[in-house]
Amino acid sequence: MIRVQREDFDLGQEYAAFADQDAGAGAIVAFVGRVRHMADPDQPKSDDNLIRSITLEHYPAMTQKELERIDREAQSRWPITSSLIIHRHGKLFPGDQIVLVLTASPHRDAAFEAAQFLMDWLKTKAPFWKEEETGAGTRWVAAKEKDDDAAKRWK
Amino acid sequence: MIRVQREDFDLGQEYAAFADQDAGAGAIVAFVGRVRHMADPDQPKSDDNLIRSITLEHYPAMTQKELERIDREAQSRWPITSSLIIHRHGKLFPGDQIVLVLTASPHRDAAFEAAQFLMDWLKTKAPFWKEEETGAGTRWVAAKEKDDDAAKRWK
Amino acid sequence: MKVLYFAWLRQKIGMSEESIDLPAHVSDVAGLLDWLSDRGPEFADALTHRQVIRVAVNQEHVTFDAPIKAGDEIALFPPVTGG
Amino acid sequence: MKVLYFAWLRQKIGMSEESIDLPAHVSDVAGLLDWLSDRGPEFADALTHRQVIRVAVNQEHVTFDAPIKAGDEIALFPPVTGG
Repeated sequence: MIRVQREDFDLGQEYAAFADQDAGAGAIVAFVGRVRHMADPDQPKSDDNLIRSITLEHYPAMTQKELERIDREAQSRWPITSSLIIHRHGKLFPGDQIVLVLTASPHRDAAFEAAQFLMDWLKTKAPFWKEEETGAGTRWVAAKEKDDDAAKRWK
Repeated sequence: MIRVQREDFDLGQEYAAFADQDAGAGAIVAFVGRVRHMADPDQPKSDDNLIRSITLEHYPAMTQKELERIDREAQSRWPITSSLIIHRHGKLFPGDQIVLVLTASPHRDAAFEAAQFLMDWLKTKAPFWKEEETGAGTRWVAAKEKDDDAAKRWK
Repeated sequence: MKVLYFAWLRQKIGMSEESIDLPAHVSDVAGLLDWLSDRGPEFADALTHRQVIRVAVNQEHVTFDAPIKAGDEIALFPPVTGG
Repeated sequence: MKVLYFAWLRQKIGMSEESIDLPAHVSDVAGLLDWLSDRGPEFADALTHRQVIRVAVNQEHVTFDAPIKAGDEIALFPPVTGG
Protein backbone atom coordinates (compact mmCIF):
# COMPACT_ATOMS: atom_id res chain seq x y z
CA MET A 1 0.00 0.00 0.00
CA ILE A 2 1.12 3.53 -0.82
CA ARG A 3 0.25 6.75 0.96
CA VAL A 4 1.52 10.23 0.06
CA GLN A 5 0.48 12.81 2.61
CA ARG A 6 1.31 16.04 4.41
CA GLU A 7 0.38 14.62 7.81
CA ASP A 8 2.74 12.82 10.15
CA PHE A 9 2.39 9.05 10.70
CA ASP A 10 2.57 6.95 13.85
CA LEU A 11 4.82 3.91 13.51
CA GLY A 12 3.10 2.15 16.43
CA GLN A 13 -0.33 2.43 14.81
CA GLU A 14 0.91 1.60 11.34
CA TYR A 15 2.84 -1.42 12.61
CA ALA A 16 -0.11 -2.72 14.66
CA ALA A 17 -2.49 -2.59 11.67
CA PHE A 18 0.16 -3.99 9.32
CA ALA A 19 1.13 -6.85 11.62
CA ASP A 20 -2.52 -7.72 12.33
CA GLN A 21 -3.54 -8.14 8.70
CA ASP A 22 -0.54 -10.41 8.01
CA ALA A 23 -0.31 -12.49 11.16
CA GLY A 24 1.48 -15.36 9.39
CA ALA A 25 4.56 -13.37 8.46
CA GLY A 26 7.32 -14.15 10.93
CA ALA A 27 9.56 -11.21 9.97
CA ILE A 28 8.65 -7.54 9.79
CA VAL A 29 11.09 -4.76 8.94
CA ALA A 30 10.38 -1.06 9.38
CA PHE A 31 12.44 1.85 8.11
CA VAL A 32 11.80 5.43 9.20
CA GLY A 33 13.63 8.32 7.56
CA ARG A 34 13.66 11.63 9.41
CA VAL A 35 14.76 15.17 8.67
CA ARG A 36 18.40 15.50 9.69
CA HIS A 37 19.60 18.17 12.05
CA MET A 38 22.63 18.85 9.89
CA ALA A 39 22.84 19.31 6.14
CA ASP A 40 26.00 17.19 6.19
CA PRO A 41 26.01 14.89 9.24
CA ASP A 42 29.70 14.12 8.71
CA GLN A 43 30.68 17.79 9.10
CA PRO A 44 30.83 19.77 12.39
CA LYS A 45 27.88 21.75 13.64
CA SER A 46 27.73 25.33 12.38
CA ASP A 47 24.95 27.70 11.53
CA ASP A 48 25.50 26.98 7.84
CA ASN A 49 25.29 23.24 8.48
CA LEU A 50 22.29 23.28 10.83
CA ILE A 51 19.00 22.67 9.07
CA ARG A 52 16.15 25.03 9.96
CA SER A 53 13.54 23.38 7.79
CA ILE A 54 13.11 21.44 4.57
CA THR A 55 10.37 21.62 1.97
CA LEU A 56 9.50 18.51 0.03
CA GLU A 57 8.02 19.22 -3.38
CA HIS A 58 6.61 16.37 -5.45
CA TYR A 59 4.77 15.55 -8.68
CA PRO A 60 1.48 14.25 -7.38
CA ALA A 61 0.19 12.62 -10.58
CA MET A 62 3.44 10.66 -10.87
CA THR A 63 4.34 10.02 -7.22
CA GLN A 64 1.56 7.56 -6.51
CA LYS A 65 2.15 5.67 -9.78
CA GLU A 66 5.92 5.55 -9.34
CA LEU A 67 5.71 4.31 -5.75
CA GLU A 68 3.27 1.63 -6.88
CA ARG A 69 5.70 0.56 -9.59
CA ILE A 70 8.55 0.38 -7.07
CA ASP A 71 6.35 -1.59 -4.69
CA ARG A 72 5.32 -4.05 -7.43
CA GLU A 73 8.98 -4.50 -8.33
CA ALA A 74 9.82 -5.40 -4.71
CA GLN A 75 6.91 -7.85 -4.58
CA SER A 76 8.17 -9.52 -7.75
CA ARG A 77 11.74 -9.86 -6.48
CA TRP A 78 11.18 -11.09 -2.90
CA PRO A 79 8.63 -13.33 -1.21
CA ILE A 80 7.14 -10.50 0.80
CA THR A 81 3.54 -10.92 1.87
CA SER A 82 2.80 -7.23 2.65
CA SER A 83 4.42 -3.87 2.16
CA LEU A 84 3.56 -0.27 2.99
CA ILE A 85 5.18 2.99 1.90
CA ILE A 86 4.19 6.33 3.42
CA HIS A 87 5.94 9.46 2.14
CA ARG A 88 5.26 12.97 3.35
CA HIS A 89 5.54 16.27 1.46
CA GLY A 90 5.39 19.93 2.44
CA LYS A 91 7.41 21.82 5.04
CA LEU A 92 9.19 19.73 7.69
CA PHE A 93 11.56 20.40 10.58
CA PRO A 94 14.64 18.63 12.00
CA GLY A 95 13.65 15.32 13.54
CA ASP A 96 10.31 15.17 11.69
CA GLN A 97 9.49 11.88 10.06
CA ILE A 98 9.62 11.87 6.23
CA VAL A 99 9.17 8.31 5.08
CA LEU A 100 8.05 4.94 6.42
CA VAL A 101 8.60 1.58 4.75
CA LEU A 102 7.20 -1.63 6.21
CA THR A 103 7.76 -5.12 4.77
CA ALA A 104 6.56 -8.51 6.01
CA SER A 105 7.74 -11.94 4.95
CA PRO A 106 8.10 -15.48 6.29
CA HIS A 107 11.82 -14.95 5.66
CA ARG A 108 13.95 -12.43 7.55
CA ASP A 109 16.35 -11.72 4.69
CA ALA A 110 13.50 -11.09 2.25
CA ALA A 111 11.93 -8.55 4.62
CA PHE A 112 15.28 -6.78 5.14
CA GLU A 113 16.30 -6.75 1.49
CA ALA A 114 12.90 -5.68 0.19
CA ALA A 115 12.81 -2.74 2.65
CA GLN A 116 16.32 -1.68 1.67
CA PHE A 117 15.46 -2.02 -2.02
CA LEU A 118 12.27 0.04 -1.59
CA MET A 119 14.27 2.84 0.05
CA ASP A 120 17.03 2.71 -2.58
CA TRP A 121 14.63 2.86 -5.50
CA LEU A 122 12.41 5.44 -3.82
CA LYS A 123 15.48 7.64 -3.28
CA THR A 124 16.41 7.52 -6.97
CA LYS A 125 13.04 7.20 -8.74
CA ALA A 126 10.17 8.69 -6.72
CA PRO A 127 9.55 12.31 -7.88
CA PHE A 128 10.31 14.22 -4.68
CA TRP A 129 12.70 17.15 -4.33
CA LYS A 130 14.07 18.55 -1.08
CA GLU A 131 14.81 22.21 -0.52
CA GLU A 132 16.89 22.80 2.61
CA GLU A 133 16.97 25.97 4.67
CA THR A 134 20.14 26.55 6.74
CA GLY A 135 21.98 29.60 8.04
CA ALA A 136 23.60 29.75 4.60
CA GLY A 137 20.23 30.22 2.92
CA THR A 138 17.92 27.98 0.95
CA ARG A 139 19.18 25.45 -1.55
CA TRP A 140 17.92 22.44 -3.46
CA VAL A 141 19.53 19.27 -2.16
CA ALA A 142 21.75 17.65 -4.80
CA ALA A 143 21.22 14.00 -5.62
CA LYS A 144 23.86 11.80 -4.02
CA GLU A 145 26.08 9.54 -6.04
CA LYS A 146 26.01 6.99 -3.25
CA ASP A 147 22.22 6.79 -3.60
CA ASP A 148 22.66 6.00 -7.30
CA ASP A 149 25.24 3.37 -6.40
CA ALA A 150 22.93 1.91 -3.77
CA ALA A 151 20.11 1.64 -6.30
CA LYS A 152 22.40 -0.01 -8.87
CA ARG A 153 23.29 -2.96 -6.64
CA TRP A 154 19.75 -4.35 -7.18
CA LYS A 155 20.18 -4.88 -10.94
CA MET B 1 20.53 -1.54 25.24
CA ILE B 2 19.59 -5.15 25.91
CA ARG B 3 16.44 -6.52 27.48
CA VAL B 4 15.61 -10.18 28.04
CA GLN B 5 12.09 -10.67 29.33
CA ARG B 6 8.99 -12.85 29.43
CA GLU B 7 6.65 -9.92 28.79
CA ASP B 8 5.57 -8.69 25.39
CA PHE B 9 6.89 -5.39 24.01
CA ASP B 10 5.16 -2.56 22.17
CA LEU B 11 7.01 -1.40 19.07
CA GLY B 12 5.24 1.97 19.09
CA GLN B 13 6.38 2.74 22.64
CA GLU B 14 9.88 1.39 22.12
CA TYR B 15 10.31 3.31 18.87
CA ALA B 16 9.02 6.57 20.39
CA ALA B 17 11.47 6.42 23.31
CA PHE B 18 14.31 5.27 21.05
CA ALA B 19 13.73 7.96 18.43
CA ASP B 20 13.36 10.68 21.08
CA GLN B 21 16.70 10.04 22.75
CA ASP B 22 18.51 10.06 19.40
CA ALA B 23 16.77 12.86 17.51
CA GLY B 24 19.75 13.50 15.24
CA ALA B 25 19.75 10.08 13.59
CA GLY B 26 18.08 10.38 10.20
CA ALA B 27 17.60 6.64 9.70
CA ILE B 28 15.95 4.13 12.03
CA VAL B 29 15.44 0.45 11.25
CA ALA B 30 13.25 -1.90 13.25
CA PHE B 31 13.04 -5.67 12.97
CA VAL B 32 10.34 -7.69 14.69
CA GLY B 33 10.46 -11.48 14.68
CA ARG B 34 7.25 -13.32 15.51
CA VAL B 35 6.21 -16.90 16.17
CA ARG B 36 5.31 -18.48 12.85
CA HIS B 37 2.00 -20.17 12.26
CA MET B 38 3.67 -23.03 10.44
CA ALA B 39 6.74 -25.02 11.42
CA ASP B 40 7.83 -24.88 7.76
CA PRO B 41 6.27 -21.86 6.04
CA ASP B 42 7.26 -23.24 2.63
CA GLN B 43 5.19 -26.41 3.15
CA PRO B 44 1.38 -26.68 2.96
CA LYS B 45 -0.79 -26.29 6.03
CA SER B 46 -1.41 -29.51 7.93
CA ASP B 47 -1.94 -30.37 11.54
CA ASP B 48 1.67 -31.57 11.74
CA ASN B 49 2.90 -28.29 10.24
CA LEU B 50 0.70 -25.93 12.28
CA ILE B 51 2.40 -24.60 15.38
CA ARG B 52 0.36 -24.70 18.58
CA SER B 53 2.97 -23.05 20.78
CA ILE B 54 6.70 -22.66 21.21
CA THR B 55 8.78 -22.53 24.37
CA LEU B 56 11.95 -20.47 24.38
CA GLU B 57 14.54 -21.72 26.86
CA HIS B 58 17.65 -19.66 27.49
CA TYR B 59 20.80 -19.46 29.61
CA PRO B 60 20.16 -16.32 31.66
CA ALA B 61 23.72 -15.74 32.94
CA MET B 62 25.03 -15.89 29.40
CA THR B 63 22.18 -14.34 27.39
CA GLN B 64 22.65 -10.81 28.64
CA LYS B 65 26.44 -10.95 28.20
CA GLU B 66 26.27 -12.47 24.75
CA LEU B 67 23.70 -9.95 23.49
CA GLU B 68 25.89 -7.16 24.85
CA ARG B 69 28.88 -8.60 22.99
CA ILE B 70 26.88 -8.80 19.76
CA ASP B 71 25.65 -5.24 20.27
CA ARG B 72 29.19 -3.96 20.89
CA GLU B 73 30.34 -5.72 17.75
CA ALA B 74 27.65 -3.97 15.69
CA GLN B 75 28.59 -0.62 17.23
CA SER B 76 32.23 -1.19 16.29
CA ARG B 77 31.43 -2.13 12.68
CA TRP B 78 28.87 0.52 11.73
CA PRO B 79 28.37 4.19 12.60
CA ILE B 80 25.18 3.52 14.53
CA THR B 81 24.29 6.01 17.23
CA SER B 82 21.83 3.80 19.16
CA SER B 83 20.68 0.21 19.24
CA LEU B 84 18.18 -1.82 21.22
CA ILE B 85 17.64 -5.57 21.42
CA ILE B 86 14.65 -7.08 23.24
CA HIS B 87 14.33 -10.86 23.31
CA ARG B 88 11.54 -12.79 25.00
CA HIS B 89 11.63 -16.24 26.58
CA GLY B 90 9.00 -18.64 27.93
CA LYS B 91 5.87 -20.02 26.24
CA LEU B 92 4.65 -18.15 23.15
CA PHE B 93 1.90 -18.66 20.60
CA PRO B 94 1.63 -18.18 16.83
CA GLY B 95 1.83 -14.50 15.93
CA ASP B 96 3.39 -13.54 19.28
CA GLN B 97 6.38 -11.23 19.11
CA ILE B 98 9.73 -12.86 19.99
CA VAL B 99 12.43 -10.34 19.24
CA LEU B 100 12.86 -6.64 18.50
CA VAL B 101 15.96 -4.98 17.10
CA LEU B 102 16.18 -1.21 16.64
CA THR B 103 19.14 0.64 15.11
CA ALA B 104 19.64 4.34 14.46
CA SER B 105 22.27 6.04 12.31
CA PRO B 106 22.80 9.15 10.24
CA HIS B 107 23.25 6.70 7.35
CA ARG B 108 20.48 4.50 6.00
CA ASP B 109 22.73 1.62 4.94
CA ALA B 110 24.44 1.50 8.34
CA ALA B 111 21.09 1.24 10.12
CA PHE B 112 19.92 -1.54 7.76
CA GLU B 113 23.15 -3.52 7.84
CA ALA B 114 23.61 -3.25 11.61
CA ALA B 115 20.05 -4.49 12.21
CA GLN B 116 20.55 -7.41 9.83
CA PHE B 117 23.89 -8.21 11.42
CA LEU B 118 22.39 -8.11 14.94
CA MET B 119 19.70 -10.57 13.88
CA ASP B 120 22.17 -12.87 12.10
CA TRP B 121 24.54 -13.03 15.03
CA LEU B 122 21.74 -13.28 17.57
CA LYS B 123 20.33 -16.25 15.61
CA THR B 124 23.65 -18.07 15.72
CA LYS B 125 25.20 -16.95 19.02
CA ALA B 126 22.60 -15.91 21.60
CA PRO B 127 21.86 -18.88 23.90
CA PHE B 128 18.17 -19.44 23.17
CA TRP B 129 16.54 -22.73 22.16
CA LYS B 130 13.08 -23.14 20.66
CA GLU B 131 10.85 -26.12 21.35
CA GLU B 132 7.91 -26.29 18.97
CA GLU B 133 4.58 -27.97 19.63
CA THR B 134 2.62 -29.10 16.54
CA GLY B 135 0.06 -31.84 15.82
CA ALA B 136 3.07 -34.13 15.37
CA GLY B 137 4.19 -33.56 18.96
CA THR B 138 6.91 -31.53 20.58
CA ARG B 139 10.36 -31.15 19.09
CA TRP B 140 13.43 -28.98 19.48
CA VAL B 141 13.89 -26.77 16.46
CA ALA B 142 17.05 -27.63 14.54
CA ALA B 143 19.51 -24.86 13.74
CA LYS B 144 19.25 -23.80 10.12
CA GLU B 145 22.22 -23.93 7.80
CA LYS B 146 21.01 -20.77 6.10
CA ASP B 147 21.27 -18.93 9.44
CA ASP B 148 24.90 -20.05 9.69
CA ASP B 149 25.49 -18.89 6.14
CA ALA B 150 23.80 -15.56 6.88
CA ALA B 151 26.05 -15.03 9.91
CA LYS B 152 29.16 -15.90 7.91
CA ARG B 153 28.69 -13.09 5.39
CA TRP B 154 29.69 -10.56 8.09
CA LYS B 155 33.24 -11.90 8.47
CA MET C 1 1.00 19.26 -24.84
CA LYS C 2 1.34 20.01 -21.15
CA VAL C 3 4.85 20.68 -19.82
CA LEU C 4 5.54 20.67 -16.06
CA TYR C 5 8.62 22.04 -14.28
CA PHE C 6 9.75 21.05 -10.79
CA ALA C 7 12.23 22.19 -8.12
CA TRP C 8 14.97 24.56 -9.40
CA LEU C 9 13.80 24.08 -12.99
CA ARG C 10 10.45 25.52 -11.96
CA GLN C 11 12.20 28.41 -10.20
CA LYS C 12 14.59 29.21 -13.04
CA ILE C 13 11.90 29.01 -15.71
CA GLY C 14 9.50 30.92 -13.49
CA MET C 15 6.43 28.72 -13.84
CA SER C 16 5.29 25.28 -12.80
CA GLU C 17 3.29 24.32 -15.85
CA GLU C 18 2.34 25.46 -19.33
CA SER C 19 0.54 24.28 -22.45
CA ILE C 20 2.50 24.35 -25.69
CA ASP C 21 1.73 23.50 -29.29
CA LEU C 22 4.38 21.03 -30.29
CA PRO C 23 6.10 22.10 -33.55
CA ALA C 24 5.81 19.44 -36.25
CA HIS C 25 9.58 18.86 -36.43
CA VAL C 26 9.90 17.98 -32.71
CA SER C 27 9.40 14.27 -32.19
CA ASP C 28 11.43 13.32 -29.13
CA VAL C 29 12.49 14.60 -25.71
CA ALA C 30 15.89 15.86 -26.94
CA GLY C 31 14.15 17.86 -29.65
CA LEU C 32 11.76 19.35 -27.11
CA LEU C 33 14.65 20.42 -24.85
CA ASP C 34 16.40 22.10 -27.81
CA TRP C 35 13.22 23.86 -28.85
CA LEU C 36 12.45 25.02 -25.26
CA SER C 37 16.02 26.32 -24.82
CA ASP C 38 15.47 28.72 -27.72
CA ARG C 39 12.40 30.31 -26.14
CA GLY C 40 14.29 32.71 -23.86
CA PRO C 41 17.25 33.18 -21.51
CA GLU C 42 15.45 31.63 -18.51
CA PHE C 43 14.87 28.45 -20.53
CA ALA C 44 18.38 28.45 -21.92
CA ASP C 45 19.78 28.86 -18.42
CA ALA C 46 17.60 26.17 -16.85
CA LEU C 47 18.25 23.64 -19.59
CA THR C 48 21.99 24.16 -20.19
CA HIS C 49 23.25 21.23 -18.13
CA ARG C 50 21.42 18.31 -19.65
CA GLN C 51 23.13 15.80 -17.34
CA VAL C 52 21.05 17.13 -14.42
CA ILE C 53 17.76 17.18 -16.31
CA ARG C 54 15.38 14.24 -15.87
CA VAL C 55 12.25 13.73 -17.90
CA ALA C 56 8.96 11.91 -17.45
CA VAL C 57 6.45 11.38 -20.24
CA ASN C 58 2.95 10.65 -19.00
CA GLN C 59 4.30 10.10 -15.48
CA GLU C 60 6.98 7.61 -16.49
CA HIS C 61 10.74 8.14 -16.41
CA VAL C 62 12.16 8.24 -19.95
CA THR C 63 15.50 8.89 -21.64
CA PHE C 64 16.10 11.80 -24.03
CA ASP C 65 15.49 9.64 -27.09
CA ALA C 66 11.90 8.86 -26.03
CA PRO C 67 9.29 9.85 -28.62
CA ILE C 68 6.71 12.49 -27.69
CA LYS C 69 3.45 13.52 -29.30
CA ALA C 70 0.67 16.05 -28.90
CA GLY C 71 -1.45 15.31 -25.84
CA ASP C 72 1.47 13.94 -23.76
CA GLU C 73 2.21 15.28 -20.30
CA ILE C 74 5.93 16.04 -20.17
CA ALA C 75 7.65 16.78 -16.84
CA LEU C 76 11.16 18.22 -16.53
CA PHE C 77 12.98 18.05 -13.21
CA PRO C 78 16.35 17.58 -11.50
CA PRO C 79 17.43 14.17 -10.15
CA VAL C 80 15.04 13.24 -7.34
CA THR C 81 16.00 13.66 -3.67
CA GLY C 82 13.14 12.27 -1.60
CA GLY C 83 13.19 9.61 1.09
CA MET D 1 33.00 -27.13 38.63
CA LYS D 2 29.41 -26.36 37.65
CA VAL D 3 28.06 -28.02 34.49
CA LEU D 4 24.82 -26.80 32.90
CA TYR D 5 22.73 -28.62 30.28
CA PHE D 6 20.21 -26.97 27.99
CA ALA D 7 17.41 -27.95 25.58
CA TRP D 8 17.50 -31.61 24.47
CA LEU D 9 20.83 -32.16 26.24
CA ARG D 10 19.08 -31.26 29.49
CA GLN D 11 16.22 -33.63 28.65
CA LYS D 12 18.42 -36.54 27.60
CA ILE D 13 20.74 -36.18 30.59
CA GLY D 14 17.78 -35.62 32.89
CA MET D 15 19.03 -32.60 34.77
CA SER D 16 19.73 -28.96 34.12
CA GLU D 17 22.78 -28.50 36.30
CA GLU D 18 25.24 -30.35 38.49
CA SER D 19 28.47 -29.84 40.40
CA ILE D 20 31.36 -32.13 39.56
CA ASP D 21 34.87 -32.59 40.83
CA LEU D 22 37.04 -32.34 37.76
CA PRO D 23 39.45 -35.32 37.52
CA ALA D 24 43.05 -34.19 37.39
CA HIS D 25 43.65 -35.62 33.91
CA VAL D 26 40.83 -33.57 32.33
CA SER D 27 42.14 -30.22 31.12
CA ASP D 28 40.01 -29.22 28.16
CA VAL D 29 36.45 -29.33 26.86
CA ALA D 30 37.06 -32.42 24.70
CA GLY D 31 38.41 -34.25 27.75
CA LEU D 32 35.37 -33.26 29.79
CA LEU D 33 32.99 -34.53 27.09
CA ASP D 34 34.85 -37.87 27.01
CA TRP D 35 34.77 -38.15 30.77
CA LEU D 36 31.07 -37.22 30.99
CA SER D 37 30.18 -39.77 28.24
CA ASP D 38 31.53 -42.56 30.44
CA ARG D 39 29.27 -41.68 33.36
CA GLY D 40 26.19 -43.52 32.09
CA PRO D 41 24.03 -44.35 29.08
CA GLU D 42 22.06 -41.06 29.26
CA PHE D 43 25.35 -39.12 29.00
CA ALA D 44 26.71 -41.37 26.27
CA ASP D 45 23.49 -40.94 24.30
CA ALA D 46 23.32 -37.16 24.75
CA LEU D 47 26.97 -36.63 23.85
CA THR D 48 27.38 -39.05 20.93
CA HIS D 49 27.05 -36.54 18.13
CA ARG D 50 29.72 -34.00 18.93
CA GLN D 51 28.96 -31.92 15.84
CA VAL D 52 25.69 -30.80 17.43
CA ILE D 53 27.21 -30.01 20.83
CA ARG D 54 28.13 -26.41 21.61
CA VAL D 55 30.03 -25.34 24.71
CA ALA D 56 30.39 -22.17 26.74
CA VAL D 57 33.00 -21.70 29.45
CA ASN D 58 32.13 -18.95 31.91
CA GLN D 59 29.36 -17.73 29.59
CA GLU D 60 31.53 -17.50 26.50
CA HIS D 61 31.37 -19.67 23.40
CA VAL D 62 34.48 -21.85 23.09
CA THR D 63 35.77 -24.64 20.86
CA PHE D 64 36.49 -28.18 22.12
CA ASP D 65 40.19 -27.44 22.59
CA ALA D 66 39.47 -24.70 25.15
CA PRO D 67 41.17 -25.28 28.52
CA ILE D 68 38.98 -25.74 31.61
CA LYS D 69 39.79 -25.64 35.31
CA ALA D 70 38.08 -26.11 38.67
CA GLY D 71 35.69 -23.28 39.41
CA ASP D 72 34.64 -22.77 35.78
CA GLU D 73 31.01 -22.75 34.76
CA ILE D 74 30.66 -25.06 31.75
CA ALA D 75 27.47 -25.10 29.69
CA LEU D 76 26.64 -27.78 27.10
CA PHE D 77 23.88 -27.15 24.59
CA PRO D 78 22.76 -27.71 21.02
CA PRO D 79 23.25 -25.03 18.33
CA VAL D 80 21.16 -22.04 19.32
CA THR D 81 17.78 -21.33 17.70
CA GLY D 82 16.52 -18.03 19.10
CA GLY D 83 15.44 -14.89 17.28
